[in-house]
Amino acid sequence: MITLGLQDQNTFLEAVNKKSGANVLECYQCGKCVSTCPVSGYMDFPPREIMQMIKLGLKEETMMANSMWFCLTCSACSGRCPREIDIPAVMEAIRHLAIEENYRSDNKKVKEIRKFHDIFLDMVKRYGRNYELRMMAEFNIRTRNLFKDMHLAPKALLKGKITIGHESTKSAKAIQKMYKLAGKLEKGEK
Amino acid sequence: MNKLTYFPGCSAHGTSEEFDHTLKLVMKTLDVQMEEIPDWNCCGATSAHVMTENLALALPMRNLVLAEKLENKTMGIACASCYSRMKVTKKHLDEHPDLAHKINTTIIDEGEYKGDIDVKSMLQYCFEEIGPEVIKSKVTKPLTGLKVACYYGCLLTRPKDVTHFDSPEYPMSMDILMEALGAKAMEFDFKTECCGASFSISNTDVVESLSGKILEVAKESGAHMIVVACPLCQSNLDMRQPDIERHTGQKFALPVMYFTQLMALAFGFPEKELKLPKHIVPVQEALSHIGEIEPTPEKVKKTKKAVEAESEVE
Amino acid sequence: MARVGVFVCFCGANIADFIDVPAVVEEAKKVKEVKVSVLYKYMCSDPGQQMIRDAIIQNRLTSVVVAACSPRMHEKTFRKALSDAGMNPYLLEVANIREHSSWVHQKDKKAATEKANDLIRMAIAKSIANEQLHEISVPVTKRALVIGGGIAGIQAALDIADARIPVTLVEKSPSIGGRMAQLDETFPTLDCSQCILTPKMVDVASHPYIELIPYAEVIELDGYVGNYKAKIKKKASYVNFDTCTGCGACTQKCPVKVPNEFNMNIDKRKAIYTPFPQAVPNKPVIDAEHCTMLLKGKCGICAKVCEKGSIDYKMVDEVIEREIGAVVVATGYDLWDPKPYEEYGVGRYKDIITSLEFERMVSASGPTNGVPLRPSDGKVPKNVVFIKCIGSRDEAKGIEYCSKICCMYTAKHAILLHHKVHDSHAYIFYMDIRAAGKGYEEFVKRAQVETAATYLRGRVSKIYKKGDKLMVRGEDAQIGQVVEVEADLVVLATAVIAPHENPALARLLGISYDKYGYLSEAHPKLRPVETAKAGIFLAGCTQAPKDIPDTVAQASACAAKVCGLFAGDTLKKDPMISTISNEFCSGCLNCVKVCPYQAIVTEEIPLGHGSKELRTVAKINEGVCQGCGSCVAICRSMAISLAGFTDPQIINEIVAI
Amino acid sequence: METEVKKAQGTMVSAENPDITAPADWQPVIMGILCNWCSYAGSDLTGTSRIQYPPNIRIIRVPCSSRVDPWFIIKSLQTAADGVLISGCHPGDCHYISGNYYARRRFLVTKKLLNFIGYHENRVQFSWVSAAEGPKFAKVVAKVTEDIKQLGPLHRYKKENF
Repeated sequence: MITLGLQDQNTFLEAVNKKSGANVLECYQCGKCVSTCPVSGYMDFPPREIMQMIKLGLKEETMMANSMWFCLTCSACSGRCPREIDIPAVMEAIRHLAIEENYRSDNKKVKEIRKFHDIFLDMVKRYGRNYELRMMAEFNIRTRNLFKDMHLAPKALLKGKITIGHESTKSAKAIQKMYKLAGKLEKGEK
Repeated sequence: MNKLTYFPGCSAHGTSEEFDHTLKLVMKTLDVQMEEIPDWNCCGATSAHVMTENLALALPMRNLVLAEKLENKTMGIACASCYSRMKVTKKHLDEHPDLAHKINTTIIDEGEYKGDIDVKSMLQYCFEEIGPEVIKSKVTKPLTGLKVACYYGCLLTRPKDVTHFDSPEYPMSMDILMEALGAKAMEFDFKTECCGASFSISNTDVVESLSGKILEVAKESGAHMIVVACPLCQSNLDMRQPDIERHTGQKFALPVMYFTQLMALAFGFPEKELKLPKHIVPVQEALSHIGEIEPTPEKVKKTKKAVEAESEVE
Repeated sequence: MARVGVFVCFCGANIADFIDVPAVVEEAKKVKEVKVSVLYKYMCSDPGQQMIRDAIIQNRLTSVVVAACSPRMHEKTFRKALSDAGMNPYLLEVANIREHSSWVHQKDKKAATEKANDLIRMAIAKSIANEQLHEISVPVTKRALVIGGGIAGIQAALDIADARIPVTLVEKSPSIGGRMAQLDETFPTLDCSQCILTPKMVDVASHPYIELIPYAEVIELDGYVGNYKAKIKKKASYVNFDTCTGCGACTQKCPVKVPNEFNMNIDKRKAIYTPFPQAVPNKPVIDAEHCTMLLKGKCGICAKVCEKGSIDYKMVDEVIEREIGAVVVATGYDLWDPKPYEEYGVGRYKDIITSLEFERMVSASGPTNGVPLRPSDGKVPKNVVFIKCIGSRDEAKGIEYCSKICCMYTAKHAILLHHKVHDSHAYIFYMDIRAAGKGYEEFVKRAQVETAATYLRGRVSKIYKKGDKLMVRGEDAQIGQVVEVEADLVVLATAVIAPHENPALARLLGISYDKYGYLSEAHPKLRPVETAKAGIFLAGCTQAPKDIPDTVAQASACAAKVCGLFAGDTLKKDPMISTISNEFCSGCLNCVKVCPYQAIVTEEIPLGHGSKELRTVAKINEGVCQGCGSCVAICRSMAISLAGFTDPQIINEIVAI
Repeated sequence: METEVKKAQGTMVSAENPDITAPADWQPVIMGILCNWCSYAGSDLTGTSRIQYPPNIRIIRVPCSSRVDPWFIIKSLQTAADGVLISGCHPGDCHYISGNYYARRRFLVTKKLLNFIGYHENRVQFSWVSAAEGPKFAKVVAKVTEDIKQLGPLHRYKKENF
């Protein structure tokens, strides 16, 4: 059971609204987002429930949910929302809040998704661009799942679907500088 | 001759080489000179905006700044994901000059952001700037008999207030282009359903389930193949198809081709230019339908009078 | 010399606790015109009023100031007290020392008292400049115009006519009956719509006090309450209604087929047609857009078969005039076009239909003889999905408001489906079930229990085709699962919207409409049938979406209002209106431009006394002026004065502080 | 400078004329001219709701804001008032259809005139208060009162003052 009415102010709702530019209070729980969302079946709380949880100020539960990590930002939900709420922006806001405030879900999938994004950004940092094979390999190594998708590799390689060699932007340095400065900006805001 | 700033995206030099290659071929035929942005970088894809706020804007912004230096009016982007990131970033920057100024500081060596370039996906460019009429005029080998299901994916038309292109629910631009090539675009309900996108590597079961549903509906439509305009969609639908077939027990055998490959074919380029061996699902069988003449349905020729108004005379 | 009486009210503790009332009474006495200044606990009570009456007579007062609550509260009460004492009621002024002082300055008695003193001084000063005013009488034409012949217009016309007041009923289509005539059965009793409506339609046609003008439109309305003049355009019907017997030979023989709008275009009608078998009047009209004789001069079959020679291809539109005293607007509603729901494949799938199409199909007299059929293959559907709130409560695609009737008619449709196709099953996607009304919740229960319709709480997100079925996907929020229903037929409960002609009609009538196109009532709660323009009333969905009982109630309310308006031979009107002095009027006519009611007309008067040359001056039409005072402030030569709010009165107030 | 010194000593100084001063506890008089249908009804609602506001305002009722002649404003400023508030129905909600639009235009001109002859623009203010906006009326009065206090006592343009 959840006891409501203990907080004077729903600061969580305010934070989400501010960060996302959306107004979660507009949600009237029609559920169109849920059946629209391609991955709502994988979420422990589908978008509609997340909206209600934010309205109720259930910060801990929301932050530990896997929902925002599963959101593909495909924008199908916001395109169909009768109240035109930017749901992907809300998902992004709670994801960023979770990163900023260091909420870490134990969910294996969430961990893997986060790892993937980390590796991706790392790769872009190093080379300025991204290379699928290396990406795939590194992901498998770092998630200790060496043989995942291995059956695809020979075929894909053979067919030239995936290339082994790679190139970098000439000014990978510029990218690294960008990373540094963008990181600083983010810290400065907090 | 039209000039166009071109942003290929990371996959153009990897998984979607055939897209890049055929795009260049057809653009040449259509008399468009493509200038690749020198020293472009990754747009950050999904990962950047999932994990960060500023980097998600800085990465595409650098490309926009570099593109603006080329002084073409329009930038064409091959990959749907890159296109979306570039468009979203541009919208943010143009709407919030303060933000633009702030993010600009991270790439100040490249120059000032001006915001004066138009960003279009290559599909959008073909449809809006070149137009189906011109494309039709270049067809030497019509694709008559080929039935296609046009799959747009999420990001080419969504969100509407970012892309301002076609319908987010039932787009028709690619269908119209395919009809211009002589192919038959089938009624296909899953044109803009998500294929699983960035979960391609981290969450393969999701991709298999979502892409599986798209394949199922595409098959149902009676199409010989799926036509796409996005490298990630292509790889999810093509590369994962054998796995999906194995897991669901369904047989699709639906090749997934880029719209530019079909354009190149219709423009008369030899098949070897299409780089067909790169496809995981074999393409030949589907292409063999070209030239098939569909039996004309036994419809009574409607008299002119009857078509004229809604009224008809007994 | 003016003799003013000041009467200060305690209002129990309401005033006395926060204002030093005795001090206020004494302060008032300091004004030299004040002859009497007294206080009482409740001035509005009988003894309080008696006190005023007595003081008026004893002190021969020339004006009265009551310092009490807001004049919006008891001005009328005290005016009556003045009248009863033989004094002109408009010599009263009220100083609002309760709402404007004691209640809003409860922490500062001194300031509140000072303010009360000022307010009373202002009222005294104003009252000295007050003039005797008398209610205005305007003559009244006892005939009502009802626009729209749906159930609202029918009911209003019958109720007014039953009071022996002549009514002119104008209907734009060839028959009265409106939307209700299209319905099969009606909630919550399931009585047949035609059975309860057609007797009323016949009553309209045969009522001695009703003049029915079908196939016509109101194109102009001039004048003011009690004295309107309407121009009505009778569209050419190409059939002489006086001689036509309604035998129907012409409609049978006509070779031109046109989609039948009465049946939601499911079947065809002829180019010469009566909209439906029970039409009133039961006379055909020729649809000029499709008749080949009128378009190309070829055919002429109807004229050949007409034994009475009633067909007249040369007929033209005719404009007639009626003098009327009041107008009831009952133009009904339109239905929203669901095309923007691209995710449902609206427009691509034939087996997605609207509720009214379903309604026509299940109607025994409908195009499919009462059996719902799939438009794609003509088969009887088994699984039917009803989706509510299509366009309603949807800011993104449709309109923000709730259409009010869809929850109920969808429950009805589920029941009717079950009646017509026994082995069918209804699935209803809804957001909320809004069943507030007599017998309504019970009716929904009937759909849920007796019919066993499956209610699923959620908005449908997608419809796609699978074989010859439609897959309808939505969330069932009760179980938190996404569900897909394999449907044979999908019925969309499309939103009720205002008729698209409403804005143009509103401009023509001089009344206002809201952002959706619904005509605006004078007050959303307390004056729901009147418009801001006196003598024009609203009935039915033209004001907002409503069901039949509410529509009929509002129509009867309109009739009561009209009867009330016509109860006397003249109309009484507030005397607080503008007057123009001919001597001062320069004829610039700026006042004509600012008057929102076109109440100012021009008049030619002799240039000087006895002069033959004329000059133009402005003149107020007493019947039309509402007393806003716009003209007074715009007048450069100060020729206009607004009774009750004259310049001397207001300036007196200003300088009294 | 002089003004600053006087202000520092707690004296109220007229924004228009530093020679006009008043003691620190000076209270301005504000003339409120309200339309009968919206703003007057709204001010009644403020009372009914017992919402408290500064007692400086004196209210005159007119049928519509369009009845307000600029003369009334000037006369108010010539006699007792240090500021004037005119309030009508919201745009589009005028009981008399369009009166408040005429009023708005007229007051823009009047304000320019008053500005031209040296009055501070905040001396005369205009607002929209509906019959349902009791709290808003209180807020408007509080704001106007505060504004006028800031402006200090008024230099009255009357013959005898020149």
